[in-house]
Amino acid sequence: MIEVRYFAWVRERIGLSHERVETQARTVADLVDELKARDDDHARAFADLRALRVAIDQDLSEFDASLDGVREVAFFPPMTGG
Amino acid sequence: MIEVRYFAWVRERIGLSHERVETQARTVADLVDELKARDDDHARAFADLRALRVAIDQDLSEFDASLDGVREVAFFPPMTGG
Amino acid sequence: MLDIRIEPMPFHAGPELDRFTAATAGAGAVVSFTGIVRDVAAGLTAMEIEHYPGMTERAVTAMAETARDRWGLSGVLVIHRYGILDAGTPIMMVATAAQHRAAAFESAEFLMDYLKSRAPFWKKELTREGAKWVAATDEDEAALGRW
Amino acid sequence: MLDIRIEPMPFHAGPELDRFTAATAGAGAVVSFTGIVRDVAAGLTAMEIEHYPGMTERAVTAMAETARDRWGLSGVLVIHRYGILDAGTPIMMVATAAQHRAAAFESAEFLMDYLKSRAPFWKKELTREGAKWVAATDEDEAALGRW
Repeated sequence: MIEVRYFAWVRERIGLSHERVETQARTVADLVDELKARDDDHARAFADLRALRVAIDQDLSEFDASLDGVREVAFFPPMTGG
Repeated sequence: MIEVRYFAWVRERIGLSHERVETQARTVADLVDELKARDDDHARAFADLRALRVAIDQDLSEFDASLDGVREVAFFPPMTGG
Repeated sequence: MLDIRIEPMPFHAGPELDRFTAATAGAGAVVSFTGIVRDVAAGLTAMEIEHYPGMTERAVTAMAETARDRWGLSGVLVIHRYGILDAGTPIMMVATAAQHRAAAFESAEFLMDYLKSRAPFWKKELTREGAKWVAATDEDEAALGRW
Repeated sequence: MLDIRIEPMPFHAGPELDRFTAATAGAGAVVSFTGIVRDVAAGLTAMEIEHYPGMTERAVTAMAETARDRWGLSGVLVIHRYGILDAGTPIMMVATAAQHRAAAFESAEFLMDYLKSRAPFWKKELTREGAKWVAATDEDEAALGRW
């Protein structure tokens, strides 16, 4: 089970701020493929991965990173703080 | 008549903060030569011009600058504000 | 001394600067940056800032520790608000204290550059016409190259 | 908005920052620098700052105008004290207000670099062993090359 979290327009497009996902995905990219298959909202949110960033267990990471032992994955657009 | 002003260790070495000088000097360097001839304190203060800065009528200037029409000349070490 | 606060409430930059300066006694140079909600878009009424609770604190604390160690700072202050912020109110503040001015300036700019692009905050402009997420800029990403 | 003050009295950086920020409403970025008398020399008890009345105001105002025009600032604040300053008290403060952070940071650093080497102030350290004029550094002179 992985806790998947969404922020900013990713959250709005999917219509969820988080969901618990039962998955055997080995990498973030594999997880994205599973999520895209869920429904049109997920498919649209993940249509262009270059527009997205990912954090694994609250550290910035990459789409080819392993999900081994991971508890939380978050997807969001590039940050715009400050 | 030119008002000559001294600051920081130049003032301390000469023992005056300002003096009015009757001079026909055409440049700052000429004026410095006249001042050095006044006494040992002046001579010591002006011994190394590289250690000094000059302002003419309250603008930073150079030792070869003309004194034509000048009312006030100031000598001081490099500034250390801020 | 690290003071990291991620919070919704408005803050007052002046008293924060004084408190920070007192807490870093011995430093010769204190630099502060305050970011304020501007009336950028025509009819901007407010800014909404979303953040990633937990990760934000981790990421900002890591940035502050990196700055402290790299520039030998005696203190770092970061306040960053989230939620709905009215135009004209402060969004965030960074302050750094060091022996000399170059370290204080550089570390404050480093923190700002990293906060802009690596801390999990997202800004949305609320105007009379509707809401719009602020896009990240190439300039902000490029600014990281300096460090 | 230019606020240039060359004065002997202590000032309070926090209220000055708040006043400056209020007076430059509309700016998105405010940077401040505060310089504080450090206990640099062993047994430093105070710092004495001599200045050139008249020329100081002229020179600092010219620097502030240059910074305002070059970076399109909505405001510049410079406070610089003279006379005998106790250790731990502020020596001087610069603040700049701009639309964006790069302009606010750069202009504040420009002003600091120029104040250090081109404004007619001279610092003397007063210690238990006696008084000593602070020497200008090559670094401070070199810093001007950036601008």
